[in-house]
Parts: sequence; structure tokens; C-alpha cells
Amino acid sequence: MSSATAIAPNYELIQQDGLETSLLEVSMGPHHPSTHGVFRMDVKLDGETVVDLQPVFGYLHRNHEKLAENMSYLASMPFTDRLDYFNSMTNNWAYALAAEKLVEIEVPERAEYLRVIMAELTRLVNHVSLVGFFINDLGALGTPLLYAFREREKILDLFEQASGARMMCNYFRFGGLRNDVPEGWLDRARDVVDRFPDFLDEYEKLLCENEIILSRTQGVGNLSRELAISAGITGPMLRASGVNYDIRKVDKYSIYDRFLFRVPYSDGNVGDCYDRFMVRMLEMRESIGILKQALGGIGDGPVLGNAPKVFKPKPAEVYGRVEAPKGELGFYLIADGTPKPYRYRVRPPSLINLTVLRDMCLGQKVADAVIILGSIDIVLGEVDR
Amino acid sequence: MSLDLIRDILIATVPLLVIFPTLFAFTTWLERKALARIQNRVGPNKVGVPLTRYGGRFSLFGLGQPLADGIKMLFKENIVPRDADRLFHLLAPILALIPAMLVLCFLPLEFPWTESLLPVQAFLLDGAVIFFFAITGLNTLAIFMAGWASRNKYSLLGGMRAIAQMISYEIPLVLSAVVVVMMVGSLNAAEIANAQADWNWFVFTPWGLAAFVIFFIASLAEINRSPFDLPEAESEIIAGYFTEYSGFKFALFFLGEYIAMFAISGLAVTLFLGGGAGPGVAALPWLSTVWFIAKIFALIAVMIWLRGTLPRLRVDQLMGFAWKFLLPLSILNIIVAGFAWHAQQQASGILKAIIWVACLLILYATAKGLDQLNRPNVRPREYKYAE
Amino acid sequence: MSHTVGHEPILGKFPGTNWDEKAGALVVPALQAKEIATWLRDNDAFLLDYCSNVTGVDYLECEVKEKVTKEDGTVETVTRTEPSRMDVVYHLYSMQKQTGPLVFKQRTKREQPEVESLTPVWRSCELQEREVFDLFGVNFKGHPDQRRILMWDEFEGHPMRKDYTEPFDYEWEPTPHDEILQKHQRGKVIV
Amino acid sequence: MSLLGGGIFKGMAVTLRNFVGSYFYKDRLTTNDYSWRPSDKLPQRAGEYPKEEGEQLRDTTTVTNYSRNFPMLLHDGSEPMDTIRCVACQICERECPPQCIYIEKSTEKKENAGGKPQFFPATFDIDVSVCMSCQICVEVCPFDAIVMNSQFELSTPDRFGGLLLRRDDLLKSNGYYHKIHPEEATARDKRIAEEKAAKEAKKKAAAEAAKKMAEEKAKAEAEANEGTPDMEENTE
Repeated sequence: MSSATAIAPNYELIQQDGLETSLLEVSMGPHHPSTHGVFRMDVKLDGETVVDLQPVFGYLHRNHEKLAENMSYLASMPFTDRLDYFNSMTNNWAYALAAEKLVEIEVPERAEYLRVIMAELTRLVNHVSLVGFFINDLGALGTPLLYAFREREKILDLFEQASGARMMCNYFRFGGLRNDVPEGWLDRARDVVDRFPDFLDEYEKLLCENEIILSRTQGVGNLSRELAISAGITGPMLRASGVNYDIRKVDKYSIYDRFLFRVPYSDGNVGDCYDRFMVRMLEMRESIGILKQALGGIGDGPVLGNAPKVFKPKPAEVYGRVEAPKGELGFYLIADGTPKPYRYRVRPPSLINLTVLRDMCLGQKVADAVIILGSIDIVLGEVDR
Repeated sequence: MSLDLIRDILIATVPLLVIFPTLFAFTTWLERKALARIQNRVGPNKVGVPLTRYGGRFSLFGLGQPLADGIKMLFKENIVPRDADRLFHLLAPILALIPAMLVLCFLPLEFPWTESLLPVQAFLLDGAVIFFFAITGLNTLAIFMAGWASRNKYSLLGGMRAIAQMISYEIPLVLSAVVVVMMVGSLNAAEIANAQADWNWFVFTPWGLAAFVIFFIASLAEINRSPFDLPEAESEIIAGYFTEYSGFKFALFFLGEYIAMFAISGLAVTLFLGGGAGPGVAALPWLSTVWFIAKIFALIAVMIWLRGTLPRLRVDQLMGFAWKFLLPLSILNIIVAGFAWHAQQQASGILKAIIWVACLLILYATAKGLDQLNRPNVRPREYKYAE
Repeated sequence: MSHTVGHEPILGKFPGTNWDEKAGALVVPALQAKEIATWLRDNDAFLLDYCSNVTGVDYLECEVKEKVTKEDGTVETVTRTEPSRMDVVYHLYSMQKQTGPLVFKQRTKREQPEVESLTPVWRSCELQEREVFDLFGVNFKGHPDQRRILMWDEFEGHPMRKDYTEPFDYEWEPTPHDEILQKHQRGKVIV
Repeated sequence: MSLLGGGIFKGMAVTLRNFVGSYFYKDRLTTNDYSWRPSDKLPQRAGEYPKEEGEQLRDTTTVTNYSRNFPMLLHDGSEPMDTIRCVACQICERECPPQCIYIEKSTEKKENAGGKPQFFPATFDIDVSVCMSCQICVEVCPFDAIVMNSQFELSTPDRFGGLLLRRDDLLKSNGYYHKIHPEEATARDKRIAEEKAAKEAKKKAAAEAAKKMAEEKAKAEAEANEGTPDMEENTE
């Protein structure tokens, strides 16, 4: 049952003095309070120490790819919202990006700016609530989480005003956006963005120097640089392991080359939960910088290019990817000349980041397994698809 | 048994049985309300008195909530897992409540009506402090019983954690109380409280302060309060030892936990915070009870505040903290207290101040050193930025 | 956009490979895949250390109409039969050189497909190859832990295959416009 | 050397500030207190929001001018079925991602808002237990007949019938649409008017062109009949 590539410590049944003991097998999940959805970890415990761990998923599997292969290109756009339901905007974007590559549609400039604004707001939403959930897994009584939700609420209001929905935004279209933002939206967005750093200061004061958080997270769930690259880890988790790789910088998709921003990454000595937590905290500050530039530079114009309503691309294969808050979100589309994609594949960052869960958890305490899972930042809608 | 004795027993026990469960109901409301406000929520504000549905102006800040909770608990189904040990599953919550209620008797509470009625104060036991620790120790047994009888792996883990934690933290708890016992020279709770009259609270001495801090931290662990709520760590082991409890059994556990909270806070007040001492006590003796309970609530407020702020420790760090930090510190504190107390007996004002400052410095430096020794590499880090 | 990876050296080094111009992909015979993948990862010219995406593509046997320009310049539509096949597609990037993607395809037959597992080369393939095994039924030789990942263990069939037909689904979500509703009204389905 | 436990004290200061602040600053408190609303004004059944014209529930942030929940069908006049915009073309049924729309076309035609005899939906059901509020039907509709409603109090004890919205439940007037989504409705009406004007202009132009052509034809015929040699000059 165990993966041969992982290094398992050679635990055996302890038999001393004729006393027969065995390992405690605990099935954590699928309805455990802190497995972030219907995720299960089959954990073998020696006392409190994790000896073996097998992630089990698929409880939320709905064969999103097959569904999408049986409907038109546009119709699977709302389903992408449901992948990573925290970040529907970036999911939309990744899909739109891939489809736009397929038919080569130009996106108007205002739409590009709005896309960047939406994506960075999404990143704020994701990171701020991830940190909240993470501290919740550490055992805080939801206080940081509720502070995070307080701020998230303001951003979700912005989403609702623009797209009509708070989480399942379904806002992006091939060649732009569904509709322009309403009057006064940009000012409200500026207001939210201007006040966000105050909240971050408060948040950092609450969390970043707390001795308990420091000692709980440092040295826990170490992920080496080499393993992170080999295992295809992406996003903040990769940068926490000391690799400077951000698709916004590498691909320069959309108009990210117009903004000045920095990518925080650790020195790669440990790559533990603390690094992953801090990289996200620092990334939020950079997102605010991008948002300020984008909200300052946005001009007037149309938001939807001349995309055809009936979408019938020529046979081709494309792979479009964006830096979603959780990592590289890619869409691999194969068109065969019909209105439906022949092959539609989602490259889910959450699932692939889980590859190293076992390696990080072995030898740690059971309480650490929970926070390591929390620091990976998974959403089961995306893992199971 | 004479009628008088029965009367005395009733007079002495009934107030405890009435006051503290009432305070428990109030405390659950207070905790929910305070935590809600800490988390920028409103908290219970609907259930009024008497249990009005939409509250409105009769909601009284939701004070009816504990009553509604209690009624809900009473009428909930009592679920026992199929393979559980039914007898011990039933006994555990009762056993958890009894020691907590029992130790309330040793608190030097003076009710105004008992004074005139009782020939002797029933609970003025000479070995009160010892008894207190002895009886609170029983709580561990109840918790492990619950964990074992539930036949649930999470419960078992919670029970095992509880045993390890409570036994470990009892040592610094007792050792920090030893300082006060040394100063007073008595184990009698009332005598300890009386020794602190006229603002001579032990918390105002350096060794008393250190002992109080250790006592408070250890008591948090002893009653499973955040950040030491490992036996019931929600994010790791569901609800720990009471995962499989529902309905009134759960309510008993809950009650036991809060009563234990009152009891240990009451002991902390007795040992370090002057007992019932406070302004106006000399004129109105019953005010001392009010002061005593007010001090208990001050400590409970801090506990709630801590619960709203802090995450939980890990199990090995928890044990390390007890054995490698609190234990050496409390032993050092006893030594420091012994020497300093003798030194300051003959000293004048300035010298006394110097001794006290020196004591504080020694204790703080030791604590800091122990902290460094225990976690040498734990500190905030620097991060790089790529343009 | 990304800096593309030149594929010519690979074709020179490994004669069995060929370049699919239409898909922009390197097609590799299944037996050689691991060797080529290791070379691509370690060779200084490529350093493709990051395998981003692994997926399968199922091609049924189909008739393709192609316009062929004859020698005399006339255009004629030719119908030919494309054989069925199964592709396993890898998208490779280099984190060190920040280049990519190189699309890397293992092509195999559709019935009882078997390819070489690249999990020993890139760990990121581990869960994704399991997923391809689960949903397409491709057998990965050398995969350390090949079992179903998204579907339950007792599940029969491979749902992402193009010819997969779902069995009568007892977990059908009843809606008012289905025969299920009628059955429900007759009291035959308990929901 | 930092203070022992300094980080914890800092955190406690933050929580204390939030504790106090939640009593004084409204924007710290994100939860909405409904208790100001008398019990007889609490929503009792579906369709209670918004209660009055222009009321957008200031106390909640969940219903804004732009929020959408489930689709509704638009009509223009007082008698819904006389002015229904939908012509039962079934595009939305085909495009609906979760397949929650069910349409049966009428057998005979009937005059609709445009004044032309058109088909109309004999049945138009939306199963809101399946609908995912994606608005694709609104986008693909060529007749602006279906738009999003923001009504969200839809709970019902009947899982099947109660969550199946029939045509008559779905029919809402354009005035209601203006009330719940003022900006969007205005923009849509403007666009429809423009399109109509353009269509009419085109029609007019076409008619004129036809007329002109007819005239010219007549003229040419007349001229041909007359057989005058000036024709070439005329055309120049």
C-alpha cells in the first residue's frame, strides 16, 4: 500500500517482554474538523508520532473533465468556478487564457486591467483566509480566521457588485469580461485596497511574533528545494522552499509585465510550515502593490473583444496556465473543430501539492500532520474535481 | 446524626451548590459574549428572559442563552457507542464533576449567613491546600475513564494526553504553591488568606509574582484551557475525550470543567491575590465574598482572553514546557524565596528594594535562559525578494 | 509568453522520436520514454526539471477528411481512417532556465495501454499518473503505487475513455423532470 | 533580546483592541443584526425581497444591485402571457450547463410584445435545486427574455414541486426588473431600443430602397415602353 518513493522509517511492531503492541491506525477524515473538506488521511500512529500516512481522496469527484468534454466551451466556464471555490476569478482566468490561445482573441486593455485587479483581489482573499484556517488548525479559536473573514467580506462585496455573485463569480469571458464594473466600483475597490495594509499590520502583530506559533510551525513539515521542484510543487509552497518561480514573472501573461512587484521567497534552508505561512503573508503586500498600480493605470474602453458567440476553434492543442493563489493552475485543451473540446484537462495545483504530504508528515506528531495539511492549502473541489 | 449537624451541613453546602452552577451558567454566557466580541461578532443576543424568541428589548443581551442551552442539553438524546463500556461511560462525567465540586469547599469563602448560624466553620481544614491538590488529581482519572470507555481512538488519544498533561503540570502547580505555604507557615486556606490582609498580597512580592505566573500557567493546563487544551483539541482529535458524549453527560463534563475553573481560580486568589481582601471588607464582612468572586472572574476573564488569542501547543512542547521550563523555574523560585525572605527580614527599605529587584532579575534571566535553551533556533526569519 | 524549448537536438539524439507539428508535441515510443525523460531532465541544454501536467488523451478510431494537394495542383479531399490510440501527455518546464513548455507524449495502443511511468524521473507524476490510470486505464510500468485515486477501488471501467457508458446509476440525483420523479411519486424510489 | 512572551502580549493587545473596537466601530462588526426588524417584517415566504421599491436591504450586504440568484422571464405589459418576450427558441435549454431548464414549445402562434405572431413557451420550468445561477441563459438569449432575479428566500418543505419554478412563477414584469437591477435594466432597455431603432431604420431604408427600386423599375418600364433614347442620360 505504501509509496516506495517515500522514505519510510523502519517501524515494526514493538514486542518487548512478551508484550504485544501494535500501531494505532486512525482514519482522519473525511469528516474531520480540520481536513478542509472531504479529505481523508489514513494515519498510523506510534503514540502521537505519525509512522505512516496515506492521503485518500475522491469523495468530491464529479468528473469535471468529462462534463466539460460534453458541453460547449462557454458552458464549462461556470463549472471552473467550482474547482477552487475560493478563487473563482483565477480559475476563470486560466480557462479563458487557454481558450483565447486556442482561437487567438485579443483582449481589450481595460479588460486586462480588470482581470489583474480581480485576480489579485482573489489572491488576497485566498491568502488571508488560508492564514486564518492555518492558525485555526494550530488550535486558535477562530479569532484570526474571523478577522480574515472580516476583510474577505469587503472583497467579496466588491466581487458581488461587479459580477453578481460572491464566490461563484463566472465573470470572465473569452476575449474579456462579461460586463463592465458598475459606476463607482473602482473607487470602492481603491478604498478597500487602501485600507487593507492596516489590517495586514494588525494581522502580523497578532501572528508573526507569537511564540507559540513560531515554535509550532518552525521545523515542522520540512520540504527540501530539490524535492519541491521534482514533485511539481507550485505557488507559495514552492517559493517557501526557496525556489524563485512565479508564473506571473516567468510567463508574463496578460499585462503583468507592466507592474512592478517583487516575489518573496525563502532562503530554502528548511521550507517548513512557517516559511509557507510567511511567504503568503508577504505575498499579500505585493498584491496590494499590484492592485494600487492597476487601479491607478486603468483606462476607459470596452471590456469584451469581438469574440464569436458560437465557439468553434480549429483543431489545435493548447496549454494555458496562470499563477493561481494555490499554485500553477493550467488548462490543457484539445480542439477538434467541433463546438465541444475534445479533451479538457485541469492541472490542479492542490492535488499535485499533496504529492509530498506523506514525505512531510512522517515522523512528525499527529497535530503537525494537521497543520502541514493546512499549510499546503488545498481545496477539495480542486483536488477531486 | 443530630439535627444540628444536618442543618450545618446543609447551610454550608447548599450555597456552594447553588452559587457556583449559577455562576457557571453566567460564565458560559460571558465567555461566548467575550469571545464573540474579540472575534468581532455579536455573540448570543437573541434569547431573552424568559426565553423570548426574537428578544427585542427583553433579550437582556442574550442572558437567557445558558438557560436555553441547558434545556437543550437535557432533552438531547443520550448516545452511547455500541461497543462502549456503558457503566464507565456513565460514571466518567459524574466522577469529573464530583472532585471539582468537592474542592470548592476548601475555598475560604465566608457567607454572611453561615457566620451567625454555624458554631464552627465546617470547611476550615488544616490541610486544605494539600487536600485541594489531592482531590483535583481525581479529575485525571475521570477524563481517562471517559476516553477509554468511549471506545474511540480520538477519545483514547485525548485521554492519554490528559493523563500526561495533568500529571506533569501538577508538579509546578504544587511547587509554586509551596512558596506561599513557606511564607505563611500553614496549609490552612483561611490562614493563608488572612496573612495577606492590608494589601500584603503575595503577588506583590517577586517570588510571589513568579509563583503566581507559574501557578496560573499550570492551572490552565490542569483544567484544559487554551493554549493547553490538548485533551480536547478540536482541530486534531475532534473533541478528545468527550467526542462520544452528548446530551446531559456532555453537559456534566462541561459543568465539571467550569467548576474546576472556578476552584483553581479560587485557589489562585486564596494563595496569591489576598483571598477575600479588598476595600470595605473591614466595615462589611460579607463584601469579602463579593471580592473573592470578583477576583475569580478577573482570572477567568484573562483565561477567556487567552483563549481568544492563542493557538495550542504541541504535545511534546507541552511536556517540555512543564518539565524543562516550569519545573526548574519553580524550584529556583522556592530557593530564591527562601533566601530572599530571610535576607529581607533584617534589611532596611532600600536594601529590601534591592533584594527584590535582584530576585526579579534572577528569575527573569533564568526564565529567559531556559527559554533560549529549550528552543534555540526558533525566531522570526528574513525573506528574500526577487524583482 | 514562455520561451519555447528547441526540439531538434532530441530528434537527432533519439531516432525513435518524432515531432508532431500540428500538436506541437514530441512523440516518444513508450519503451524509450524513461531514458529520454531522464536525459531531458539532466542535460544541460534542457534541464527540464519540472513536469507540470500529466494527462491522458483517448483517441477513438475515426475517419479524417484531409485536403491533399496533388502534383498537378488540384486539391482533393481524401478520407482515411485514423487508427485508435492512447496518448499520455506530459508538459515539461525548466525552473532553472525558466523555459518551457515542451509537450512530451507517450503514444500507445488503446486496448490495454501500457506506458513507462515517469514517476522515478519527476515525483510530480505520482498522483497524476495514478489519475490517468484511474480514469483512462493506462498501465504505468514502474509506478510505485498504482491504484485508483479518484474513483473507489471497486469501480469498474475507466470513465474518461471516450467510449465509456455509464451504468444505471443508483446515485442519480432525482429531478422533477426525470423518470426518477415518476418512480418516486409511485413510491418506488426512496430518496 | 526580545521580551519573554512578548509576541503573546502583542497578540493579546490586538485582541483587546478588537474587543473594545467592536463596540465602537461599525466596520469591525461584520455580522448583521436582524433584531431591529420586527418579527412580522421578517421574511415569511419566497419572494419577499425586496419588500418595497428601492429597498435594497441596507442591513445586509448580500443583496446589492448586481446580485443574481435564479433566472426569471420578462414580460412587458400588465397581462404576462400577452407580452411575454420568450419565443420558446430553446437556446437557453440547450446551453444551460447543468440542464435545469425544461421548455415545451406551444403548438400555435400568438401575438407577443413585438406585435408579431410568435410561438410561446407552453411549459417553461426551471429546477432551482439544480440551477447554479451562472447566467449563461441570460447571455445566450437573443430576445432579452430571461434575466436574473435576486430573490433568495426560496426554502420550501417540498423538495420536488417547491423547487421547480413554473412559467407563471418565473414571469416578472420589466418594471420589477428595473426595481431590482436598475442599472442593468436601463442598459438593457437602451440596447433593445437602439437595436429596434437600428432595425427599423434598416427596415425603412430597405423599404425606401425597395420603393426606389420599384419606382425606377416602373420608370424604366415606362421609359422602355416609350422607347425614348434618353435613358442613358437619365441613368447618368
